[in-house]
Amino acid sequence: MSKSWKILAFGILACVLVIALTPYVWILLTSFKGRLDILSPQPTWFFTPTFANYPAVFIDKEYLPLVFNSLIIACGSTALSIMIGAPAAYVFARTDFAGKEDLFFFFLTTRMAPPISIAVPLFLFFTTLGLTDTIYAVVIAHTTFNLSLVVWMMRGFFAEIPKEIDEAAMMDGRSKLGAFVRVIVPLAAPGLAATAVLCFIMSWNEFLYAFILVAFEGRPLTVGIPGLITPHGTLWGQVAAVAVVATLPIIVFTFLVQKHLVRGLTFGAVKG
Amino acid sequence: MYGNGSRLRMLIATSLLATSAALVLVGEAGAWSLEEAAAPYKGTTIRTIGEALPPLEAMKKLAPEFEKRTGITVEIEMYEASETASKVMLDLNSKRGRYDFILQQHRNVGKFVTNGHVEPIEQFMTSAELRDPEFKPEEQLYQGLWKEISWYDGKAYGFPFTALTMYEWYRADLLSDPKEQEGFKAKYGYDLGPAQDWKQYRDIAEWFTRPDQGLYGTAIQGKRHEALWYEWLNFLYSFGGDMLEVKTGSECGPVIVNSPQAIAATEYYKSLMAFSPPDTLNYFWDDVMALMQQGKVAELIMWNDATYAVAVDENVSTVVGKMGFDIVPQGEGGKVAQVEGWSYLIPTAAKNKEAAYLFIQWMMEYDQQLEQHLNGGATPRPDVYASAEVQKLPYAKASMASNEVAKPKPTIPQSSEMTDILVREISSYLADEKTAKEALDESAKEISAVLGSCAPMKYPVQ
Amino acid sequence: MTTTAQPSRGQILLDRGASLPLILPATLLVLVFLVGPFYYMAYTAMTDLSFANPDQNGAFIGFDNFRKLVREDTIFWGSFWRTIRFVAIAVSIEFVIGFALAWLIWRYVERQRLLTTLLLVPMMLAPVAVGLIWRLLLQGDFGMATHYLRAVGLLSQSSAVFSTPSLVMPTIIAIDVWQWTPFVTLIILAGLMSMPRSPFEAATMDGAGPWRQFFDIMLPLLRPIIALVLLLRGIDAFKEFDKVFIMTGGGPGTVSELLSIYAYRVNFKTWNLGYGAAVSFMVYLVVLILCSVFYKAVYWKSADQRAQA
Amino acid sequence: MAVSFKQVTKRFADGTVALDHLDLDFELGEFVVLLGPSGSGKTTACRLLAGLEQPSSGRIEIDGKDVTNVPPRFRGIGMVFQNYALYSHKSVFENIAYPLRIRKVPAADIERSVRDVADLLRIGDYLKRKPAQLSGGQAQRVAVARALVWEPAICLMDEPLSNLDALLRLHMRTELNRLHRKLDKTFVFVTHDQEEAMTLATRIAVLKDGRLVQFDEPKTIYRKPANRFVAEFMGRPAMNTIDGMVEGGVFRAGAVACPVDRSDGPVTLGIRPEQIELAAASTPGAMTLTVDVKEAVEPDTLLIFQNSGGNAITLRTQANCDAIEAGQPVSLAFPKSALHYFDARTGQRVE
Repeated sequence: MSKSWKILAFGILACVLVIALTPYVWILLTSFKGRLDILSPQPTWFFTPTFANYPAVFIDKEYLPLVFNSLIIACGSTALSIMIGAPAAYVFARTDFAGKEDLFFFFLTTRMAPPISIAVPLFLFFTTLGLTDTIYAVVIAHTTFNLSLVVWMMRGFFAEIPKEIDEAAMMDGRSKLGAFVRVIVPLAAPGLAATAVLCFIMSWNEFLYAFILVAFEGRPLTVGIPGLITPHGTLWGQVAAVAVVATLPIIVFTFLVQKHLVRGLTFGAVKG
Repeated sequence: MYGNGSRLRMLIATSLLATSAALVLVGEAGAWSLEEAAAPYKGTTIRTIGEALPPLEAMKKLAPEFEKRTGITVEIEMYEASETASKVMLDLNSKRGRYDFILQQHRNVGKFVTNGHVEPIEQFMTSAELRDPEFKPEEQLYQGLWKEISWYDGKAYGFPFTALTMYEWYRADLLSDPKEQEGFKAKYGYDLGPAQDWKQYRDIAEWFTRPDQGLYGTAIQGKRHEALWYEWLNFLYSFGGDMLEVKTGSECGPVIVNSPQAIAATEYYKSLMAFSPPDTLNYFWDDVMALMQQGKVAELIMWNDATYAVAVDENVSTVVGKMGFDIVPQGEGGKVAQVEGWSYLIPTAAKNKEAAYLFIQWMMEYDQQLEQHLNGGATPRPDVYASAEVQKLPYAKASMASNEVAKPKPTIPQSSEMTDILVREISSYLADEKTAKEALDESAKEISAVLGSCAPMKYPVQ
Repeated sequence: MTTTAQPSRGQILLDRGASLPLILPATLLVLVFLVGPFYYMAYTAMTDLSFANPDQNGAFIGFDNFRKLVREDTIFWGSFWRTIRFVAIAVSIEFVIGFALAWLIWRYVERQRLLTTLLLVPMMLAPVAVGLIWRLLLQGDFGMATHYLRAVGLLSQSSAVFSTPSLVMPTIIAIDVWQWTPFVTLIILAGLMSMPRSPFEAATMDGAGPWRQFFDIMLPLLRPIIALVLLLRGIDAFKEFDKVFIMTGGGPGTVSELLSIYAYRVNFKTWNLGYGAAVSFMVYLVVLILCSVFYKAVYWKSADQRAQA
Repeated sequence: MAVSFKQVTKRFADGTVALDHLDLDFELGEFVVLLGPSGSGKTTACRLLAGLEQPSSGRIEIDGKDVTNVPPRFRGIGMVFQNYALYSHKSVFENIAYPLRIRKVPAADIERSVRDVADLLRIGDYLKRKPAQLSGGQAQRVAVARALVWEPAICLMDEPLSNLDALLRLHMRTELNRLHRKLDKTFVFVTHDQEEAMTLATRIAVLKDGRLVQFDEPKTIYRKPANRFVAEFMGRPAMNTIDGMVEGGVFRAGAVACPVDRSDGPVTLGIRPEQIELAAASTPGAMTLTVDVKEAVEPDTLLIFQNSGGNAITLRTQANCDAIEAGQPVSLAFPKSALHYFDARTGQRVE
């Protein structure tokens, strides 16, 4: 009985996996197709692969630096969100103060404004500061919207670490700050890693702020993609090549930290 | 400056004459040279932004030569069309002056001019140091195109970067097939050939619609996208309709977008959906290009600058050598195509305006224009069209003819808003949410509200 | 080593006030870079500012924009209710499927690392890319998905998904489900994996069957996580833009015009910033109210329970 | 290294008063046990001394210096937590070495100190393990080692034995006693277990509702409980306390009647179960009660009587009780010397 349930479960999961992956596989195939194969009315699964799309977009169209721009922006904003957000989350997990829950909720509200509406004011604001067209502007922008995620996820994680650990560190001779940096942060590493992955994905994939705030030469891959929709047809092969290159690093990265990802997302709340 | 004399001269001068005159001038003047004019700006970098169009890519290839001669570096940012517009708007309105010149759809010129964002080009053209005496836009450009694309309210603000029109694409091989001709004549009572009026156009579309063979009569760009509006304008104009009752794009006049002609044009336009592939409401230029390249469509109305990719480039097209091109079919208002141009403009906040002017002026020269045109551009210079190399292109004739019948459209500040309203309403009509009259009445009402007192509705709405 | 060192004032302050330096950077960053622009937006909403029309130079007009928005703007209200429906349906489906998948993995799969990573692939794709990918897949003439949908009879030969108004929103919801269900699965799975055993054992001893255990123990235990997932997904779904804009541009007609697309048109197509700000402000207000209610009702309650436990 | 609490009050944000004007002084080298039921404020007092909490009012002095606002790390105090609070990501060695590393002790000294303290606590073999690989008792020792390794003058222990099983607890108790004798440090030990308190403490501070009830040597606390609460809290089984009246030199409460040296009036009489004597019915002052339950806790026997006044009376004896069955009447005597008197209203001890 239980064995047949298990087979059924695996069957369902396999189907889901196929649905989840087929579009990506198709894009992977498309990135090796010529335009005629791409536009063929019969789906072509077997074809003579061409490797022209990759050099066409990354060398001829000079999209290679965009990969590095994406990396710098995503790494920078992820590091900053964690560095700024985790201490705040720690305070929310440990300290009681008047209006704490309100401030906590306030952090979430920062996520609610549609980027479309904040984008223009933010652009004008950064222009006043002289920050537009620099990578800093978009790193800051991504940090602000990732902050809510960090604060919300890490609060639960910090709450799960017994308070006595901080206290022990303080009794052992650490300052409160020192206890946080030297003891709690290493203990929370899996949670931090999980949060960082999500921040990284969000920042890596973000389009609007990056488009508006960053200079042409600093634009990330996402901003480059619409440039392949030309009046003479969308360059599907090149779009696919960019999509593959843009996704592969996160898939590999996620796989490497996957153990921490699931473990890291275990919230203290569940343990009661 | 553009007195009667120059206008008269323009009328009589052929492109050939103008070119030879320019050659003579070089010999005589000699005093002006690009190198000398550019000397004060040596070492500066000028930056521009535009849609990732083939002529812009051609410009990118040409720019190093300019740099070599002048020491002025040209940096070109390429984005998708609507992205370009957003970037430019933000730059101009924040007055930070990142771009030394911009390439913009002429539809936006009014917005820029009335807000004081762009410089009149006159001040550079009258400067002896900057003006190349050989460059005579009054003679060397299609005057209609120049005035539509780069002028506003009687003043020149730039030069056309490309002048795009739309015309009829058809499958010459199908239309000249004797068996098809025979069958067509039997059914419709006249000879099969490139459609000359809209009735023929629909007959041909109907005749060739054979879904079981994967062939459709036509394809319309029905996605909720600006492409829809551009395409629809060809129908509107040739049916004798218009959006505003005006002579030039900078005027604000009564709204006539819900005229009987407009309604007829719109209903005719939708009737073509029957001969379009099933996904026609999801098409913009991208998809119809792909269909044409796959040989799945018999005829459609499409951009002249996209022709290269379907008629010449064998890497992407299966119908090279099978294509024919003609001006849009005849309607109640004649054969009228819409024209969309991109213009060189110099922002007020730009930091290197003179260097930018020098580059633009250089780009307008015959050689550069020819190079751009051969790489998929659409030049505003008749002499370039006249060149043997261009005449070899299968679409040169239709393209030139189309330029002649191009009709201006509003360039007033609210033009984008008008476009947005029309795209939505026509899309609503195509999606069966409304009738043509309802959609156009609503458009007229909203456009009139946007434009204010200068634009009453000529065809009142209840 | 054993002496009691006398600390300096600074050291004492550092320890006593340790919370402040920890929470201040985050608060400041948000205040400066989000609340600042936000108030600019709130102010702009009460002006007639337009980047396009020189007559509208940002004069203060009070609540006129809001009045017009609420009373006359049928397009706004159309997209408003469309968005509410979209969020409610998409997030519910994502939640149910995501939960079921998480449960299946938790219950039956021992080595879930590779499986989970692969399941997460849709979520890792940039929304811009997702829009383009599905546009390609569902293209009516050479779309792979269209081909197979027609082959199995789910779609008639003479129609295409994005050209059939009645199919557009369901398709957009399906694609959103495709992309974001993995996120729900991931977080619920993490929750399931960190659940204690003892309450289930106790319930088994008390004679509770699987269904009772699910409703009486698992759901209450997972409540904070469920709340978090619904909250994050709900907020993000409300802001959905990139995919839909690329796939349909809001059409055909206004069939798929969500609030964010409407806001985009007002802000970036017509550059009517005053009115656009009013639209944005309304959107923000609605999300804020919905979230506050939800937060107070669900999340806070579970946080309280935790505090009491 | 004298420690003193001066009028210390701790009120929490939710309004609960954990400590109410506590005054408490003790000297270097003492083993002070803070004893009380849960909610009595004993843990709060410990945490205040550690510096983990700040008093709402009052002062805490160490060696005459006011440390009320001094952060924990400057107080020279080590602490053992109830759940050990070991750093799960560090090895046992690193856990113990941690306070020394923070104090930038040279590596060689660290090595030596950790070895010494580990040997002292008999965990020298486990230094390479991670906390997760330790048994409860081992983890407990690591926590103690960590608190002692840097030789703080004072070592706090917050219910350190409560997570251990009974046998281990007895064992650790002995270890701690040995350690205290050997190290000559001030130990402050929090517990709710009176037996632990009795065996470990040099002095016990009994707390109730945030107030200090009695602070004395264990035997004094046992022999002269300051009030009825202490009397009932100390000793297992607890002291019998009987509410009654003295009339003409005889205390009466239900079936209980025994001669006392007190003037007339209400009083609460106390007597420890082991001091009640089984007597012949003819003995003067003897009373007869019916056995309710008989429990054999070898080598003792507990006889529990149900008094008609409501109080149960427990007797503990090592005498042979094989003949006595439940339901059987038995004669008892309360020796005068064993009696405690408490004020019937306040519960305070009266001599």
